[in-house]
Amino acid sequence: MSITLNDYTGLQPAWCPDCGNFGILSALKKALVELDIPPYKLVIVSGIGQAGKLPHYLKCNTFNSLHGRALPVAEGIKIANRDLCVIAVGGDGDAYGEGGNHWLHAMRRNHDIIYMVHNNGVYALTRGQASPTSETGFISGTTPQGSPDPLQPLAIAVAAGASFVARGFAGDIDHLAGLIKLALQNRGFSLLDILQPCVSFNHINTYDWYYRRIYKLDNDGKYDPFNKTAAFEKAEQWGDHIPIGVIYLNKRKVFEDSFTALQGQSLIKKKHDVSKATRLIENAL
Amino acid sequence: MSITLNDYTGLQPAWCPDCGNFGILSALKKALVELDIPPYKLVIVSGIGQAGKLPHYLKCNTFNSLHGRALPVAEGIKIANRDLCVIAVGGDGDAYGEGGNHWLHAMRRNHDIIYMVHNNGVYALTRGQASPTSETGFISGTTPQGSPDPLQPLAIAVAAGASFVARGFAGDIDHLAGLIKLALQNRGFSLLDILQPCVSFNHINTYDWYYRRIYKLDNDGKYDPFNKTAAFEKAEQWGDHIPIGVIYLNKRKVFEDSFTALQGQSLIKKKHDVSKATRLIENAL
Amino acid sequence: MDLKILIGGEAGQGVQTAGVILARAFTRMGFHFFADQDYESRIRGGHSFFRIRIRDGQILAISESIDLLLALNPESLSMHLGELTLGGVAVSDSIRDPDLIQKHNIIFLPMGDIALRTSGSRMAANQVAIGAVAELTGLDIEIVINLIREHFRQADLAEQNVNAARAGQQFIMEQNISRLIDSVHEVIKNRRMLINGSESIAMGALAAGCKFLAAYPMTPTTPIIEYMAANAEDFDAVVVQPEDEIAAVHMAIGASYAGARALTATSGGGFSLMVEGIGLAGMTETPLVIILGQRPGPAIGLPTKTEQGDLLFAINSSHGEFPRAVLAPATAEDAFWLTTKAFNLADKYQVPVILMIDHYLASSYFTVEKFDLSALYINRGLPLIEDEMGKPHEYKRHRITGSGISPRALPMLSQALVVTDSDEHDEEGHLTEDPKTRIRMVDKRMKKMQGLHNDIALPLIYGPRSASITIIGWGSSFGPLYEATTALRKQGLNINLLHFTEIWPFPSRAVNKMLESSEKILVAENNATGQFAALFSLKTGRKVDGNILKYDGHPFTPEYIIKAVGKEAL
Amino acid sequence: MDLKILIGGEAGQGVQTAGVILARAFTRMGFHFFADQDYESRIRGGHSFFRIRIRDGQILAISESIDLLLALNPESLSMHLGELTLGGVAVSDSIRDPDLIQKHNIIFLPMGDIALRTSGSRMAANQVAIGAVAELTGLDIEIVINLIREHFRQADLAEQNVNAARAGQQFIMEQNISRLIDSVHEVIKNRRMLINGSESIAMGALAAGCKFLAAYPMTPTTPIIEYMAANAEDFDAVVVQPEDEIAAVHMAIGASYAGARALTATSGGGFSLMVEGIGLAGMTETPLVIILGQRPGPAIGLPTKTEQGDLLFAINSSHGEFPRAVLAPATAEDAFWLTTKAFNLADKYQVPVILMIDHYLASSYFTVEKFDLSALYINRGLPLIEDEMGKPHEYKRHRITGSGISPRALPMLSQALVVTDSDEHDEEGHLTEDPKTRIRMVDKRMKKMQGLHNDIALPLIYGPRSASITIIGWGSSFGPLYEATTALRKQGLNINLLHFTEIWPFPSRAVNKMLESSEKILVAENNATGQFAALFSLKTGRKVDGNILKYDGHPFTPEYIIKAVGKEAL
Ligand SMILES: Cc1ncc(C[n+]2csc(CCOP(=O)(O)OP(=O)(O)O)c2C)c(N)n1
Ligand SMILES: Cc1ncc(C[n+]2csc(CCOP(=O)(O)OP(=O)(O)O)c2C)c(N)n1
Ligand code: SF4
Ligand code: SF4
Ligand SMILES: [Mg+2]
Ligand SMILES: [Mg+2]
Repeated sequence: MSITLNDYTGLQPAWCPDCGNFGILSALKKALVELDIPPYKLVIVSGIGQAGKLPHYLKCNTFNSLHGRALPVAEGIKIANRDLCVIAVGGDGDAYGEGGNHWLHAMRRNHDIIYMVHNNGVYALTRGQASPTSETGFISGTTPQGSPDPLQPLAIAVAAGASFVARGFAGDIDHLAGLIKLALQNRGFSLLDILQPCVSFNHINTYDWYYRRIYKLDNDGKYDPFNKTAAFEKAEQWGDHIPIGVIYLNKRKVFEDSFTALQGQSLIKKKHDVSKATRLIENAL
Repeated sequence: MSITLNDYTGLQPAWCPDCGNFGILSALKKALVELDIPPYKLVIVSGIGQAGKLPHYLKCNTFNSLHGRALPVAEGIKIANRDLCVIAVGGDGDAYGEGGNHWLHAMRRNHDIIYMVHNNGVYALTRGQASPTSETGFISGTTPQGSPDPLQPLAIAVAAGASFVARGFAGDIDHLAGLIKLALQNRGFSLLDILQPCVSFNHINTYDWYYRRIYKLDNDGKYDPFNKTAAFEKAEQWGDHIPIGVIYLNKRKVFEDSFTALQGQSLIKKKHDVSKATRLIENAL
Repeated sequence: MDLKILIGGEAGQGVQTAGVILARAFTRMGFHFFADQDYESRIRGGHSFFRIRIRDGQILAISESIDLLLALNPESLSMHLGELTLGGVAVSDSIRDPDLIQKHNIIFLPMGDIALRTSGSRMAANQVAIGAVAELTGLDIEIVINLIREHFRQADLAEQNVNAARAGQQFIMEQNISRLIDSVHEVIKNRRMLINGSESIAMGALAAGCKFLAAYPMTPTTPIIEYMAANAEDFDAVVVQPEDEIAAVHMAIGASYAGARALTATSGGGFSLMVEGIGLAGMTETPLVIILGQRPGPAIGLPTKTEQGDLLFAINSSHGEFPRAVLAPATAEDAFWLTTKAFNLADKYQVPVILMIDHYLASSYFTVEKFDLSALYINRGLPLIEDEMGKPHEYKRHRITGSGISPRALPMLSQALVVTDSDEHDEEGHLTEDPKTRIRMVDKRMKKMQGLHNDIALPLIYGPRSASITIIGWGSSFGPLYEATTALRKQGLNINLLHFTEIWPFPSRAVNKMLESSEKILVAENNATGQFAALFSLKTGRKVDGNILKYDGHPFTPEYIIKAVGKEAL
Repeated sequence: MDLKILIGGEAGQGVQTAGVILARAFTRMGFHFFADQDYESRIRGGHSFFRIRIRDGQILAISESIDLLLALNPESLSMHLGELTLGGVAVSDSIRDPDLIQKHNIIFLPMGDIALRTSGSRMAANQVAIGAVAELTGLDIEIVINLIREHFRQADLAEQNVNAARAGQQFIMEQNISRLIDSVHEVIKNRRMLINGSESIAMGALAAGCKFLAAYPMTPTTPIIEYMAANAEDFDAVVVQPEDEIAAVHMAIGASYAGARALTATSGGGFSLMVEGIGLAGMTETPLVIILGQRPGPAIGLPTKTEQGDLLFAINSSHGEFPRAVLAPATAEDAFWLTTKAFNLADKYQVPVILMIDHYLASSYFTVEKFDLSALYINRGLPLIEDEMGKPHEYKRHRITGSGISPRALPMLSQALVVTDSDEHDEEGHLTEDPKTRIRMVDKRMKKMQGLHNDIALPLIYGPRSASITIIGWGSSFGPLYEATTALRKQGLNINLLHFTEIWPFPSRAVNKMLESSEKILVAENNATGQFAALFSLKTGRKVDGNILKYDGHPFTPEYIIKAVGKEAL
């Protein structure tokens, strides 16, 4: 019996009509169903923000964490039970603002988890303040004189040596579902930055704005995502032409592989043997 | 009357003999004296670690902050009094570990301050644990099975669009003093990552190890630090050949310039006029 | 007169806009009012409401009943119909259930349709509602129209909304419904302010000369940040939204060290992240004001609801021991003055000062007499300027003095070097591990608690100086407690209210005296564990006879208190 | 017999190594001992010392006087000479001041030179000192030599050090100095453990089945991390050093949610950063153990010194209200057992449990009888496994039960979905803003305090069950308090000690009974404001008659307590 969309039907979303998050939710469900991953084998860890509500609108193991704190919780879960498929989700503020340090080091250490960032260029849940990815000069309640230059998350990800770096678009569900599937198949840290129109608070990066700029890397047969310098240049590209697709791939040691204790059975399945403490006691004599 | 080394003589350092920090201290004094900056116009903000003790061994305005928190304090100081020359200092753990998020966003926003990171690849003050820049597989008390891949701070800095990115070496005081002078003359965020041998805890990246690998970018007439892609490649270089010198330059808007209130006199010199509140009261009627 | 209006609808339907315009219109007519609001943590949909209570005289609390219900969507009608008073009226544009119309006094007003017809968009349904309220309450429609024009700066948009409002008024007029207020009111000359707690604090900070705010958005303090940001340019102030709350508190500390009055504002989770920084301010003796906007916890809790659950955390926050002050304003007016006091205390004693509000106070609107700016007092403490320095090279940032307060030099304003450290330090600010110096520096810092103690105002008694029952409250719950105790006295109970707004250092001895004749002490607070009651008992040695608690995310109402006292007084 | 040895020198001279080798040798000879250490926040230079006190019977505290001073550098001689008892001996290799030799009993031992000559490096001066001590105290030199060999795993290095030690012994022997211990001791069969607080906790955690530790280095808890890391492989456990403490606490929460017993360890500043995460554990009902190693604050304070200054912060940490337990072991042995209890409480009640130690307990060495592992009890609470699930699709992570404890399923161990949220949530774990659910969930969580209350052990009375003076202490100060009260009783004072190691929930009623006949209650704690005294008064309603405080960064000594009681008892 294989998994159907029905298995993943959760609560009614409280998002605004036409919000880009709906597209992301659909793409995620599609990918999970296509890969036949049952809900009980999946944990979604989310932060706080509009994006952070996502797991409630799906049906699976869910840890809705604090603002900025999806990643470390997800890392702890993966270490404790490596058989679980662990996805972290959050907004741009959540991921690159409050959670920036966790993000940087999760990429560096290369934890075997997926991070889906709903990048809408704004703090939506708190009603429209500038975010780390808001366009230069973005006027908002907290930045009446305009916000500073945005972070280019994909460039940082390439520089940090993330194992899988891709950009999706909430307006293209099939393409996005394809990226999610690739991420789910990758071992190591997969960053999936998803351009997500916020119809209520971001009146710059609208669906239309993206439709006019986006192009798919997938169609460029010559592009080699394993070339770091080329990936850096692609990751930097923004403005008139915005690439979506897999930007960078980097096969390197996965964090969990550096611990003997994480070989074989998952940590939580390994039986505890109190008597091992005898050796510690002997050593103290 | 110009400033002499004497003006900058502070407390007796509590560092180990031969510690790389001595070279950094000398280079900093040299640069300050050569640029004739008087101690009372300089604030050094430090974090916690061996590097964080530096301002006590100099004589100037000093804010010795918490571990990881040199940058935001320095930013606040610069905003309040832009006439001050503001230098932040810290170790690699301080800057790229605990303080990683502040670092990332200080570069993005481009605050007009200098950050000197004493990069010794280890947590020295706490006696030798791996740091975010420890070599892959670094064995330490907390990483008996080896630490994960290091962060390449300069690559991240280039990706984050820092205004001035350079690498110095504690073993070459004159060269380092030159870099500090360039950083002092730059407007915008200047990152100066300094390779600092820790003779007590880092037995890999020793003086000798560096002597055998380091080369000066300054001698390469063809290298263009304004070319971002080239800079990214240089910033990535590590192993057998390690460049020191100015890696990346990026003239862009300084954070403090985006506020009307920060034009003209420094913020703390502007007189406060209580009666302006009348307008707010009127608006509330 | 005591008129209670509730406007309910989905997020995105302009419930708050309608409420504020109406409230402002009533104020201009000389009425007092109090308004609170309730909304969910979402941008569109769900249920939210704005509740206004209007009276001839001062009023500081809401009430559980409604005289006029404006339902912008069906849910609002069904959820609030039960709260209507006898003779109360509901206005709705969706009457599905004829039984309801039978049982209740419901006026059908097709708000959406009228809005679409007159303004070109259903979005203006809230304006139709405003027009209807004007007619039902005898509000001068021209005042309302003016306020709509003030609200929508864009002229064409304003006119569309004005049209909608006029049509709403017209519709009601044609139905010949009797008015809810019959007395005729005129526009008053000396207008009162319409202000909520957030605006009041932001105004207070700007008036007090706060030049720097670093804050990360978080309900319920985001409006404070946005208000200050909107006015920063005019006040030569800078508002920064940094990467996180940890940066926020440290930026403020940096700015303050350099000499700017500096502020940060946050809520529970953000405050939790800031506590290490608060200890840094304590250790480096850097003045710092922190606004802590409480909401129900732990963790994210109920982000758009209210609670007073962070008191003991605030008082004990951060590791180690250092002096601090904790204030908790009772009303929007209080919030303005206590904000200025917070800055004065921070500067005078070079300590962190925590100003505690909550979602309820932050978002509730009060009518307040214009703030008298001539009464505003600014005390920057002991900053030294060049002339006073004498021998700048002998300057010691942490000089030990009788009061524990060290004269403050600012970097670069003289030759004096300003040295400070998060490590234990000597008088010069350099790190030391000497045990004797440690003791002297701890004593020096803690000494400042004595000064603070003298500067903390005593709680006030409302009602008779002595009574057999005393209710104790703190912070934002003042309005409901005041109204409830007043009503209970009218019912013959010998009761008074002792209300605290300056909480730490706790004024123990004075309080004990005030309560000498109280036989029964009840402490009312918006939390589950009775935190203030615990603090009170600890500091006065007096047992509390009962706790009146509420922790459902909603504020006290006078009715709730009256009922609770009824039970306790048995 | 009661012999007190102090070894002093610069950081980097191997003071601690020498101390531990000596201590271990004495234990093997059947002596009991207690040792503490003091060092500065630097890697080379400065002044540090290791103090050992040796007795025939149990001993838990240091003493201010010294019988044998080993000065590895001139400063150590001048700083500690004044502490020598009458007849005490100092050993030094730098005697500059002939007056001193005159006045004191100083033995000249050229440790550096001997080390250089015998081992090829002055670094082995500490081994020369060890040899000297062996000779002066009648320690069997072969035992010492064995221990040196165990310490230096590298054979050639070991031999160099052995040579140095032998030469030190030789040098003293040749001088014909009378021994400080004349009784002859034999190596005992049933060896006792030599263990400090840190090792004890780490051992406890591993024995209790802790499978995950995420922690960021910070004095004084770094040794716990390093001990666990060194043994993690063997125990199938993972130790991660993340980017900061915020990551640490959240990683531990994640691992615990997934089913691993998880721990984090930190000190003041790190704990401050973790408090938001602690609230998250409270809200999501995720078991979590946090080791809080106190040191003098606020801010960085005195990083390598000791204090008990974080108690009220720990109890009230994080915004909002949620259940938790706070434990504070008295000795290294206690630390082992309380660590296992902390895990059991965390799992049983699905709450955060804070285990408070301090620099003093963490770094002091105790002689302890072998831990009896058969007495170790592991309670994982109510985790459901597949067979028990019955209807996994009906599983509700936050089901409301009489005890407040919801049965725990683990993700993927069955089909049951484990849903939890930092927002207020319903029984299924989904976010809700419903006021009634809010109240039920708060009540559910707080209900667990009742269960915890029953599981918290009462404080113990040492001395007569009732006495006119009671000293109250908590946590690490037990040793000095115990010794002081014993001594005071010998002096004829009617005094006992009530010592707490399980502090929250506070066992109020039982404690009141215990103190019925105490006329005078003195609370002794290593801080400046009397935090435990405040908690005690709040929870028992009893006034404290005096506070015995110490906040110079150093631990209590029996002498200090005796003097303080003397003053108070007047
Ligand atoms: C520590 C903390 N700080 C601030 C907040 C308030 N907050 C909730 S969501 C949010 C930002 C939302 O922006 P983003 O992460 O981009 O998510 P979006 O709503 O845009 O999807 C903030 C600041 C919080 N809950 N916790
Ligand atoms: C919040 C916090 N966490 C941990 C510490 C303990 N600590 C002090 S210095 C340090 C690391 C030092 O490493 P680094 O920053 O590289 O400086 P170094 O000593 O190597 O110069 C740590 C972890 C602290 N003081 N505060
Ligand atoms: S506010 Fe923006 S991000 Fe949030 S639900 Fe609405 S459209 Fe989506
Ligand atoms: S431990 Fe390392 S970094 Fe610290 S002072 Fe010694 S050599 Fe320098
Ligand atoms: Mg966003
Ligand atoms: Mg370092």
